[in-house]
Amino acid sequence: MKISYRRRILIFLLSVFCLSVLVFAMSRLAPGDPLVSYYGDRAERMSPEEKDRAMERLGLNESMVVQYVKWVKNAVSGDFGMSFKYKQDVMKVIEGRLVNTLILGGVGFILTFLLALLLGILCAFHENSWLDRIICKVGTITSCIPEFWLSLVLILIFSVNLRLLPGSGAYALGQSSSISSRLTHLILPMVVVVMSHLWYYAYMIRNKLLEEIRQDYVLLAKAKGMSRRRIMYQHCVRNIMPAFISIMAISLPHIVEGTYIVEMVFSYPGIGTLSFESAKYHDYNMLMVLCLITGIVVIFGNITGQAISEAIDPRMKEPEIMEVAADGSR
Amino acid sequence: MEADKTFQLVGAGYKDTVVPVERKQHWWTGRPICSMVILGIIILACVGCRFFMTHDPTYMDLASYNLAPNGEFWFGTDTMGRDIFSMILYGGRISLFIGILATVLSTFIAVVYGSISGIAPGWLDEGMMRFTEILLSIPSILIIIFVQALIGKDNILVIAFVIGITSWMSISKIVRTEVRQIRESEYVIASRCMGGGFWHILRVHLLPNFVSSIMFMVVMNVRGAIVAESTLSFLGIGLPIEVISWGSMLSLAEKALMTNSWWMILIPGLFLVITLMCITNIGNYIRKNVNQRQSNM
Amino acid sequence: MMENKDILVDVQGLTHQFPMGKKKSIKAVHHVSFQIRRDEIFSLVGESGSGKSTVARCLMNIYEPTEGTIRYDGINLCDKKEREQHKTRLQRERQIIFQDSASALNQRMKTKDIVAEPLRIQHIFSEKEELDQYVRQQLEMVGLEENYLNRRPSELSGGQRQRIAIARAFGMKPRLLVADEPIASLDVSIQAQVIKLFQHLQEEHDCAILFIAHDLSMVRYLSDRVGVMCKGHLVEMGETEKIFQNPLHSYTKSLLSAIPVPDPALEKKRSSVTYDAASIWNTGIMVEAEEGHWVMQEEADHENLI
Amino acid sequence: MNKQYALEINNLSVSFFTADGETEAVRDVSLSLRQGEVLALVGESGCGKSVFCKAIMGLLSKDARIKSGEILKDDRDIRTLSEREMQLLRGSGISMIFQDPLTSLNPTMTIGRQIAEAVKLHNRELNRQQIKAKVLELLELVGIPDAESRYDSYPYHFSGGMRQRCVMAIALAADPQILIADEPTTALDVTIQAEILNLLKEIQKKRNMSILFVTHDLGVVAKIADRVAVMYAGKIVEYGMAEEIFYDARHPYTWGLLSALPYYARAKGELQAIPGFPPHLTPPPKGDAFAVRNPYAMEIDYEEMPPFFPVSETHFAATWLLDEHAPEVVSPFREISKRRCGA
Repeated sequence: MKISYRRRILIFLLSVFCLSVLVFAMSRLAPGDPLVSYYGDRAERMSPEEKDRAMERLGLNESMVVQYVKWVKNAVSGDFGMSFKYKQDVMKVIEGRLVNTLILGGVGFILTFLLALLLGILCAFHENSWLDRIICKVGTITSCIPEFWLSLVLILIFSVNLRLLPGSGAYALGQSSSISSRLTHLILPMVVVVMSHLWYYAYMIRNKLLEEIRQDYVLLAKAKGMSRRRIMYQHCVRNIMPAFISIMAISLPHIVEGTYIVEMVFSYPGIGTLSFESAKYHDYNMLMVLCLITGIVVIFGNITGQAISEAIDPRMKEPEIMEVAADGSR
Repeated sequence: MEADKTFQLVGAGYKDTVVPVERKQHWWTGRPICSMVILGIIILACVGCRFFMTHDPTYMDLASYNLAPNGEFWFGTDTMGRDIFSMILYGGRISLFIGILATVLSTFIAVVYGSISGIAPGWLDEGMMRFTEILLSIPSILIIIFVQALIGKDNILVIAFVIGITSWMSISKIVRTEVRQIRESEYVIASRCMGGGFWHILRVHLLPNFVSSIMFMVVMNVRGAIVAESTLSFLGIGLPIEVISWGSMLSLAEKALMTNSWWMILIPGLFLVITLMCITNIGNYIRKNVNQRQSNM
Repeated sequence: MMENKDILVDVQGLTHQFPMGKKKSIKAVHHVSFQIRRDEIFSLVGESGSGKSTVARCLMNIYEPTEGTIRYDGINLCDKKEREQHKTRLQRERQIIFQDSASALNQRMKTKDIVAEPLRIQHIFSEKEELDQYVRQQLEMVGLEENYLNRRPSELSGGQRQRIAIARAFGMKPRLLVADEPIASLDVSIQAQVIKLFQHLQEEHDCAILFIAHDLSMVRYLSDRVGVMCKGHLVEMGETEKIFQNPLHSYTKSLLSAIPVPDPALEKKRSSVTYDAASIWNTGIMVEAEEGHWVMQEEADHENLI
Repeated sequence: MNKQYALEINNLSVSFFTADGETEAVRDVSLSLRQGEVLALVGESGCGKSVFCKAIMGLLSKDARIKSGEILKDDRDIRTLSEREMQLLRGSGISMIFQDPLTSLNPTMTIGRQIAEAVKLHNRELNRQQIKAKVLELLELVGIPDAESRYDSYPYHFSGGMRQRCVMAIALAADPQILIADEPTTALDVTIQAEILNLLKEIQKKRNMSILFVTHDLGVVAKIADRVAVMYAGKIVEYGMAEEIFYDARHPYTWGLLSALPYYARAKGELQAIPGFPPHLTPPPKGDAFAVRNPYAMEIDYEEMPPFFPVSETHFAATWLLDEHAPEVVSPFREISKRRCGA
């Protein structure tokens, strides 16, 4: 079934709406005094009258619905409130870190899938050979290693003992503009992001390809004299591309999650570290926005991914001939 | 005369001509015996930890902290002077318990939710599936952090609960697809024609058929839950350091890194990874049992 | 038409549509009327997409017909209340056999449980021994020995599975058996076995069979009367030999001419008649060409036919 | 080597090696395909006829192995060819079409491209226009009307019959001398089947191709075949000219197959089914595999595999009934077929 673009946009907006309601409701149900998140320590020093006035000014005495509407109104104009921990506008804090996360996560994402595709093809082409078996075994092992532990081990080896690579941060002190410093700081986190997801997706692609080379059309292609390599690239890989793109779309939340965890272990100044800290210090304004941003990026990626995958799949373009379906038996 | 006898008409089924074969296969071929044994040993050791522990895992021996593995402390001691070997056994019990409890919870939610969605009319089914997709599109670590921040407590049950209610979505999608498929299969139609009621079909046809297809997911969920617990505890938003689990043991890693105490990171982590691998192998075995057509390449 | 008390199933103006999306729908069956007598084998033949299976499923109430009535022994099957009233009777007396025995039998059940399933649901036997005995007997009747009792469908061949399905259906002593392409996926020699089994059991149980098939030669051998379907329309109906020897509708003619005859000398001489099925979308009416032999006539060429 | 043979297969045995042991799918089969004839290979499912075809094409899956025998084409044993040479041979020397037209085309590629691919593989010197012209020519050859506009259609735009025509176009793309057709009409409706068979016959005559036609339907055999080979449990049990098989069969299995047809049953009054089920071939049974289902089996059938006995110059049957020691058995089938033939 083909879904129209208008419908997709509608689904996107609806999902974002649901997400924002969810996030908002949760943050309001959270324990702790909401005044604290606006005024920080100052709230504790307020008299009851001051508190009442502050509540009124912030609209906290109104119903949740009204509060939500106001919040959305402010949010649209870019005002998400103050961060309790940083005593700063939430957006200001996020801005600087968003780029760091995008570099780590984005490059990691692309690298993961490039390698996964290559590995998948390699394994499917040599199915059941020693090469395939070794890659599968090693892959299974890597997929069983939790991100945080892999990070620890790498830090232990490469920065603590060998002192080759830095084990924390995004750049050396005072070298925020030095590209080489940023690059060396990226290596270990990137390795973890890629390694911990690579096999999961490579295995998926391998299995898709194995399914594909069991199709009857492969026999016909062989019967007309095509070589195995050509069949693999011109038929099978081509046919799994839609599935590949949609796997990429679905994988987004996992990669994002992985990136966040890696950030925390390497204390890499990104969204992940930030959300972890704000959860720890009950900085709900911040956490809310972080959840929302992440959610929107993922949902957007998801929906575009599905759209691309359907657009390049000719089977999706027109409904099949209904001849067979007219008889209820099949 | 010999010829006459052998050329006598005797007709069909005169003798059995089937040549008996000896199956050379052993019962264990293809089964992940090694993983099952290792996992069995780990589980047994953890459950019966009080018989194997060499020290009290909670006792902080301030005289002997941060010791490398030696004769007395087989796997060394941590920065608080606790015996790592005893802690692994003791903490493994909690890690495994959380893994199983969380899976039981998520499987329960998934089966109920998925079955309802599978039986429900089109619009409701669509809505329910959209909802799971939205949940799936949020990185689960964020949901966990959020829920965890809301509940504000950190004991074993809460962690298991949080992990459980954030990991049911993919199983429920599979349950729903299976239920839809089985519901439209001819044997269920036939059963309905014979007058089989809802409960009869559920008991005889639906349950036995979809259990096998979600088993793999369930096993993998145990793995996922153990990883989630250790990650959370490591980050310091799961179990506190006093409650020993494989994750909370590793949360001392930062200090360990500073003193280059490799045993504090490598040993508990290895246990964790080996356990996860055994579970994965068993899960893969369950999945592999479906048909294996030969390649056309 | 036929005598009333002989008729077990009476289908009048049956129409069934499958909804396709919100506005579109596909008419799988278009104003089909026929009757089945109490002790006959009535066959519906046609190519894939002709709607014959849909008719069968409507008869079993698997699909609710969009229009028309189906009466089974006087009970209106399209009426939910009436159906509910005679529920037990209908469930016991009507049985169905599907084409693909692999999907019609639950792969996780043992042979004996599959055959016993309807008997258990309907509480036919109160004693377990009696039930076991009866199941054994049924399996023996379809030619499966005792060592098949504890096997599962995946361990059996297609012919053996279809026998189990037959044992399950006849175990209920049905008065109407709907067989939806029961031999289509079987080998020639096994087809003959199954057809003979059908014949034998029908004589023994004295029931009516609605036999759906696309293999016309088997239909000719087995059935008493035949209905020919094309694109959801019943185009011709009558006694088997009459239809095969003197087909009136041009679709029937083309269909018959297309069946290859296992006789090289004859086959190489034959030529096939082609028929453009596109014209069938026009509505037509059934006309009785001779006694008991009905043919659909498109209103336009009313005169040319007879 | 006789020049009149397009393909000669000698003592071919193919086995599958699975966890359950060795399955002898094709057992010591010798068969020759003459220049310009249609040879039908008849048998029930699981008798090894598809495996036999795939073995010729070198398309066996990895768990199968040709244990012995030779496949001679133009005095060369195909089995000794390298993979590269084999690729050149497939399509141009021997082509194959398969049972299910719904799955044998790549669903995401246009029909035109799939045929063009086959043309290009064996005619590397052609340019784009020439290839397209050739594709259109092929589409017309297999009777697809309005070829130009169909060039860019996807397989799902076509009905089953049309797809099988496309598959045929692919198979014929490089003018093969031999075409192997593995149940090409089984998945189709009878009226479509008739069209496809006529088309196949027509093309075969036009190009003087040899066709190995695999089927289980004796009606189809009668329509298309010049010569017939009957296969049971991995072995050929009888072969001869079509008329000889249909009117003067000698093997009890052929009798059984023919008597199971309702066409003959009507003349005789009752359908004769072969009792029992085909045997498993892991490992194959002792003696003649058909003995346990054969009402005319003799003691020797249960002990020893029968060799081929000649009936005429072209007709051979592997049954002990033709041995000089065997008692006289009249074919239960002879009477009816004679009567039919006379009529």
